[in-house]
Amino acid sequence: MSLHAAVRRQLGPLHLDVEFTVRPGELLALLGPNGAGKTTVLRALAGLEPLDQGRIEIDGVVVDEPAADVFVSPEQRGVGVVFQHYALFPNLTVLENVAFGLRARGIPAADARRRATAWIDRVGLGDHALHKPGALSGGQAQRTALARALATDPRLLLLDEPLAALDAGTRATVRRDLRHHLASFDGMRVMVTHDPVDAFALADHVAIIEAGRVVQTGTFAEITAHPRSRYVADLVGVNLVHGDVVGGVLTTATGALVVIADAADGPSFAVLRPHSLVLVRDRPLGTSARNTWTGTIADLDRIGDRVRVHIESELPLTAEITNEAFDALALRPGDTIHASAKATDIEVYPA
Amino acid sequence: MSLHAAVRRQLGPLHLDVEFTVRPGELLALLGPNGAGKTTVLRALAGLEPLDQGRIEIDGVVVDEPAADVFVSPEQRGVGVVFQHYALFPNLTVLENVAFGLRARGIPAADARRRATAWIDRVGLGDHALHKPGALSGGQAQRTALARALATDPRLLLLDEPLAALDAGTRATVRRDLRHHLASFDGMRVMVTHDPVDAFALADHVAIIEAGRVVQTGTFAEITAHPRSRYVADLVGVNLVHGDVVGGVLTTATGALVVIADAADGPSFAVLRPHSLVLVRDRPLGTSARNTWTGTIADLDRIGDRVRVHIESELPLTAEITNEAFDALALRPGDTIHASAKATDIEVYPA
Amino acid sequence: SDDNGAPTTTAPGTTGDVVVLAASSLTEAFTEIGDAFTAANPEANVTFSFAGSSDLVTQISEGAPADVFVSADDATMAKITDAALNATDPVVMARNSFAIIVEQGNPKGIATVADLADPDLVVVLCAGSVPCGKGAVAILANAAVTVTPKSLEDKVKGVVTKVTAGEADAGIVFVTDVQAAGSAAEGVDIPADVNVISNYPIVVTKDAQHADAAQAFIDFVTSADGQAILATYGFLAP
Amino acid sequence: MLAFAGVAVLFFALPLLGLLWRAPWSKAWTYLSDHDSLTALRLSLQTSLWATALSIVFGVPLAWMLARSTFPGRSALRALCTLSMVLPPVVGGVALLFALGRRGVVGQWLYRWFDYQLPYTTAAVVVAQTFVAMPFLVITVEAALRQLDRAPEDAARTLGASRWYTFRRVTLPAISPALAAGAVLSWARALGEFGATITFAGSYPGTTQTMPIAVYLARETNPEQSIILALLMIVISFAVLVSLRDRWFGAADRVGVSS
Amino acid sequence: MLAFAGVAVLFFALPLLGLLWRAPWSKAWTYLSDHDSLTALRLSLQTSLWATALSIVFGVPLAWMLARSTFPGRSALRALCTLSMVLPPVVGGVALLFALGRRGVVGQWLYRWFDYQLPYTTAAVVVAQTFVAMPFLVITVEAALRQLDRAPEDAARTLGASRWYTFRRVTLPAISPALAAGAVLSWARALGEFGATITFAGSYPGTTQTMPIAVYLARETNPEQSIILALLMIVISFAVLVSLRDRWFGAADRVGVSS
Ligand SMILES: Nc1ncnc2c1ncn2[C@@H]1O[C@H](COP(=O)(O)OP(=O)(O)OP(=O)(O)O)[C@@H](O)[C@H]1O
Ligand SMILES: Nc1ncnc2c1ncn2[C@@H]1O[C@H](COP(=O)(O)OP(=O)(O)OP(=O)(O)O)[C@@H](O)[C@H]1O
Ligand SMILES: [Mg+2]
Ligand SMILES: [Mg+2]
Repeated sequence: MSLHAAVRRQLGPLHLDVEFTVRPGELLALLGPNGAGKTTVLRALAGLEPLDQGRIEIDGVVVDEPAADVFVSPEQRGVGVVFQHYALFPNLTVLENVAFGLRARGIPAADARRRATAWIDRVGLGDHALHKPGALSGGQAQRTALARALATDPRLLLLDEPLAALDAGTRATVRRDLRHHLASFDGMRVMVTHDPVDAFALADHVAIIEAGRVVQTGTFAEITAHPRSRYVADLVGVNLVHGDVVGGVLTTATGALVVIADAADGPSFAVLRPHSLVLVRDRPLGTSARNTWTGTIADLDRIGDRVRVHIESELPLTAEITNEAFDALALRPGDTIHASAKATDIEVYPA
Repeated sequence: MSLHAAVRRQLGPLHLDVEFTVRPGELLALLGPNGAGKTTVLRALAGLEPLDQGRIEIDGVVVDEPAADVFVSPEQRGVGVVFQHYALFPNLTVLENVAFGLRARGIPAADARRRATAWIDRVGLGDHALHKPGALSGGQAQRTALARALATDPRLLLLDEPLAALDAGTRATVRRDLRHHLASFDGMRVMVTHDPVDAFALADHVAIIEAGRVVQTGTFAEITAHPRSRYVADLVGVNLVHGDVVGGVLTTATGALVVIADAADGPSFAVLRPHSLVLVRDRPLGTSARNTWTGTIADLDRIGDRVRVHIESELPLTAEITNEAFDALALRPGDTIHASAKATDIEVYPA
Repeated sequence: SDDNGAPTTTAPGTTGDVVVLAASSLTEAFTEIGDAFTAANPEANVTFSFAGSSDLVTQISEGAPADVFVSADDATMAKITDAALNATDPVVMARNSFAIIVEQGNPKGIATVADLADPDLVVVLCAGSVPCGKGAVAILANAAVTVTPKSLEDKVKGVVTKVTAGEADAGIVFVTDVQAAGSAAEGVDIPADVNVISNYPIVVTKDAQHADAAQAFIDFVTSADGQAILATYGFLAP
Repeated sequence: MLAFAGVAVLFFALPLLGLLWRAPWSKAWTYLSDHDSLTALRLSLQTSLWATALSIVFGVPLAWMLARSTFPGRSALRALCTLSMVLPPVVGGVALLFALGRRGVVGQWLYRWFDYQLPYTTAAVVVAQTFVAMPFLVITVEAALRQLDRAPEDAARTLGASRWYTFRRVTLPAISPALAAGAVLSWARALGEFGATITFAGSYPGTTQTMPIAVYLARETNPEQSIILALLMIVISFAVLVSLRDRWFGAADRVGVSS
Repeated sequence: MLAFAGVAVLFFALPLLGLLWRAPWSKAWTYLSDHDSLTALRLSLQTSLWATALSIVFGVPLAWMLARSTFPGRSALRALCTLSMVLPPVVGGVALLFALGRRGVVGQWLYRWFDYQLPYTTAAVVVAQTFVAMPFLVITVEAALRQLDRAPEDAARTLGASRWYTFRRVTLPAISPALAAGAVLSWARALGEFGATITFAGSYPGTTQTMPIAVYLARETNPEQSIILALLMIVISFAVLVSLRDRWFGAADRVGVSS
């Protein structure tokens, strides 16, 4: 009783080839950059786009398998979808939107109405039941879309960037809300996002999709602890170095050296956390730090009460320092700077 | 020799009333939420939307003043605009796009071509001069738009969310790039954004626009140090409390109390920085912290190696703790939690 | 040229471009006459514009270029003379009588006007406002036959089309139309006692650019050569 | 630009002015209340409404097929289905005779088996009008279907709605402004149809003689009346077209620097 | 749905089949190579191209005005300028006579002052064709202008381009697919124009007798030839319409869950 998906499809130049499993009660987040193929995977699960090859099995029933000539049409799949821009029916009220799936299944109007009203109350839209979607805020529209998808009791719920259409201001509130409502649904859920905060806040498991392939899977903590791609490293905000370890020294493809504490020889990733990098104006002489890279400041980002300093050097690095340190160093883009890191602060794991 | 703008215009229910001055060499960022009227201000400066009232003066020349019946059409204003989605001419090559303004002014083809090529080289698009916009990446398109706007030597450069159309992945690089190119332009610049990182990275001055009005102006540091609205506080990521100070205690409109170190009596803002809030599971008894609020955990956001905890209590608060502290406390949404803050950590200033 | 004393050949040396506006039932006959005329007068040229007679009247009154006008009935010609748009008095150059048009082989065996009264027959006539309709009405009255037509066409070719397309069993049209329809249809004669004769009057128009050549053309039409050609298309001599 | 636009407007306005100027206003009422005119008007209204209804019933599925399916020869099919918009109507009428007449490709079987002859009936008028009017509806609706956001339809499918239920409850309401516009255009075209009608259906007062045919026949006997009748038709068409307003094109989008 | 669409397709295909079926193929070549037919064809091609050119020159500014200006009575103006699309062409021809004829509202002055008479000239054919064909272009171009992203035009203005330069270099290239489609439709309509032409321009071989008129006259003398000529016209129109493909409507958008 779970979802097994092996989605293979040619999208222009992009070959989509994604496999995953979702167990009941679990929420899998598909996280990845634009154009990675996330939406296409969801559409394939919903039956809106047929597979070229592969197989989708929901609760033991194969719903798409080109090799066996099986294709169950979307209305037969029992899959609920929350579309990215919600795709509410603009001509119907919130109540009619939510009741739509029930009516489509032939449930009598009064019954459908009663059940839809219950869902509307559950997502806190009682006051808006008779409004048209045009009169709803982003968060209300999202809750309507959720209620509409859940009202038909789907075995599988799909969410395509459920928060992307929202203003930065309301996103946090709506995210909280969504988590609350998702918790009350015990089926399987697959959510597409490119915001790691969503994945962290809502997902049990995360699959990172890049260019049509799954490059990493695991819990959010596992993935962020050991990024295996530039994309994930950027998301998490750490410096990721890929290279070959030989005798405690990692050498990158460009020839930069990173002295590390201890690790097995072989192709490896090394993570340098921005806040463990120390910046100094003058080349440090007596320091216990085993690594020092010299470069110029390319960019400065302020995040809350800290500043991220992007350094162009042999290794492109991002360091994070406090406002006070920033003011003391009086950094400007273009300045020369030295960044050092202790070997023991660098985490290394096999590639 | 500067820009003086007093833009007044009715936009449906929104009354836009914004005044500001930009001196030569200065970049003013207009920062504000969706629908605040930022784009409309830019359009008014460019002459694409006439004022209802007010006055726009560029370098001593009044270009729009309804009361005096003055309206200079866009092509006469010498204002360069980088449009939000760049608005490149899809049927023209990069070179023709950049040369467009020169050709429109009647400069002979060969001359225009030469000058456009110089600009294209300056923004590093030499290899793409003969490509059509459809074949450019977001960053390349943005640089083309910038070169096109600058090629006509405008006195005033306007940028509407120059980075919003970009992928999160490339945004930082393009921002760095943009700063570099903007630095070489010594005219006045006005940039619209709703990303504080842009304002921080690029602007000399910032004007916060909410619902058609300027609610705060100053340097980015001044504004973030003393937020005067919920919007700015959210941007900066601090807790802002508005209330009345009487004898070292601030009382909010809802009756919550905040004990503060010292401040003049009267309506005031208080800022509680998330990382200065201490979270404990059991109500603290012996602590030097003068304030303790009890609430439930509403939401958790992971940001890099720290976790933001949103607490619903008498005062809605956001606290920031390290991953280690987070793991030690084993926090879950819905848990009861106590947050305390030292009076000396709370900054207070008059409202 | 001289008066219309029916010479067998026109005066030699007729020059100019004669524009002839003629009722559309004359299309074939006049095309041939035109060829003969230009053969006899190599310096001259004839241009025809065929249309319904009343359309031609509108055209002439709106200033359409015209040297010669031929109408398919006297009533229409009267509109020209009433408006004084003619330079010469109308001369009847040919006449036409009516026939019953039926499908090839006459599958319904129609022999007389009275047969048209059969309610199972699909009969199509011209509308009473156009010349062929007026004729049909008169013939049916003469024969004291009541016919319920399926359609009252705006022009005689509408009737011909319906019959040749097999959509109608019979209609009343000009004899010349039956002949023009060729193998697609055949005609059933209407006896002279009930038949109606319609005149084709011809005039030189007031605004004629080449009045002499126009008169020469009329002379040619009314000459033995012209009459012979008209006769081959089923027209009766005036 | 405006000068050219002005010339274009004049070009369309002048002929109308011409008609108004020549119209025998004093006798207008007599001509309009004439029994035959009223019969023709009633018949025209009836048949054109029927033609519009048929255009909707068959034209919407056709537009849907053209917009949504992909098959080789789709553009040929579209060309076929819009040919009658540009064909001389009389040719269209003759073609209809060859297809549905008593000797036509299909009509001969109707005649042999059911002894049914379509021409000369009011139904034939409706067929002729539908033939020339339907393309206007097909074009308008197809364009709307192509521009339609498909996401709500997808949403309906995932909610368990069949294709047909989705079409009825989601697609149709969404394209209803275009459908209305297309229907109005079709209706106006059907109302003005002359050549195909008289060729295919003939002209008999009360059954097949529509208003345009009456106008045409009146030219022979009473040109003044024909002007009045033509003006009546123009007024009706004009009123209908004005009622379209901007819906015809969908509302203009709001414009922004960011748009 | 598909069944209904199929019926609609049949409805359009059958008349064509009927024509093909009845056509006297053995004599086709003789009829087509007939001197008068060739003259009519040449004239038709000439005049319809002129009409298309005029439709573009005047129709584009008109469409621009309808799409971009706001003024009271704009929908009435649009109705006025599209009326000729739905009017019986003969009525249009009569109206043109009343406007531009020797005794027309404007024509009488042309005649008195310049001794110029428009009707019954090749120019009159072009005018009549333009009158009925231009609305097709206006509608298509107006719709495209309304859907156009205005940001590039704004950009051009801020770059120092005048309205006219902007229109030429930015707007026109952007709407060029719609313009092409509108021009093709207009051309096809002009090519098929019959009623307005014969009424306003008469039927003089070589000067005003266009192909549709030749088809019409051939019915008088040689119905078989008229079928062949009609088929020739249909083939030409059909080829032109097929060439439109999907450009007519703009390409269908890619579809996504996120649309
Ligand atoms: N039907 C199709 N034909 C051709 N290419 C397609 C089709 N559908 C999608 N693509 C392409 O496949 C790629 C993946 O698209 P998809 O929408 O699945 O990406 P995504 O990961 O959801 O991106 P985003 O984050 O931008 O929503 C894109 O490059 C897209 O252009
Ligand atoms: N011409 C107009 N007529 C009516 N309302 C308008 C018009 N132009 C803008 N508005 C409204 O004015 C408000 C401000 O719009 P504007 O585009 O200037 O906001 P903005 O600050 O740029 O927002 P965003 O961050 O979303 O780009 C919006 O609510 C918009 O809907
Ligand atoms: Mg997507
Ligand atoms: Mg904006």
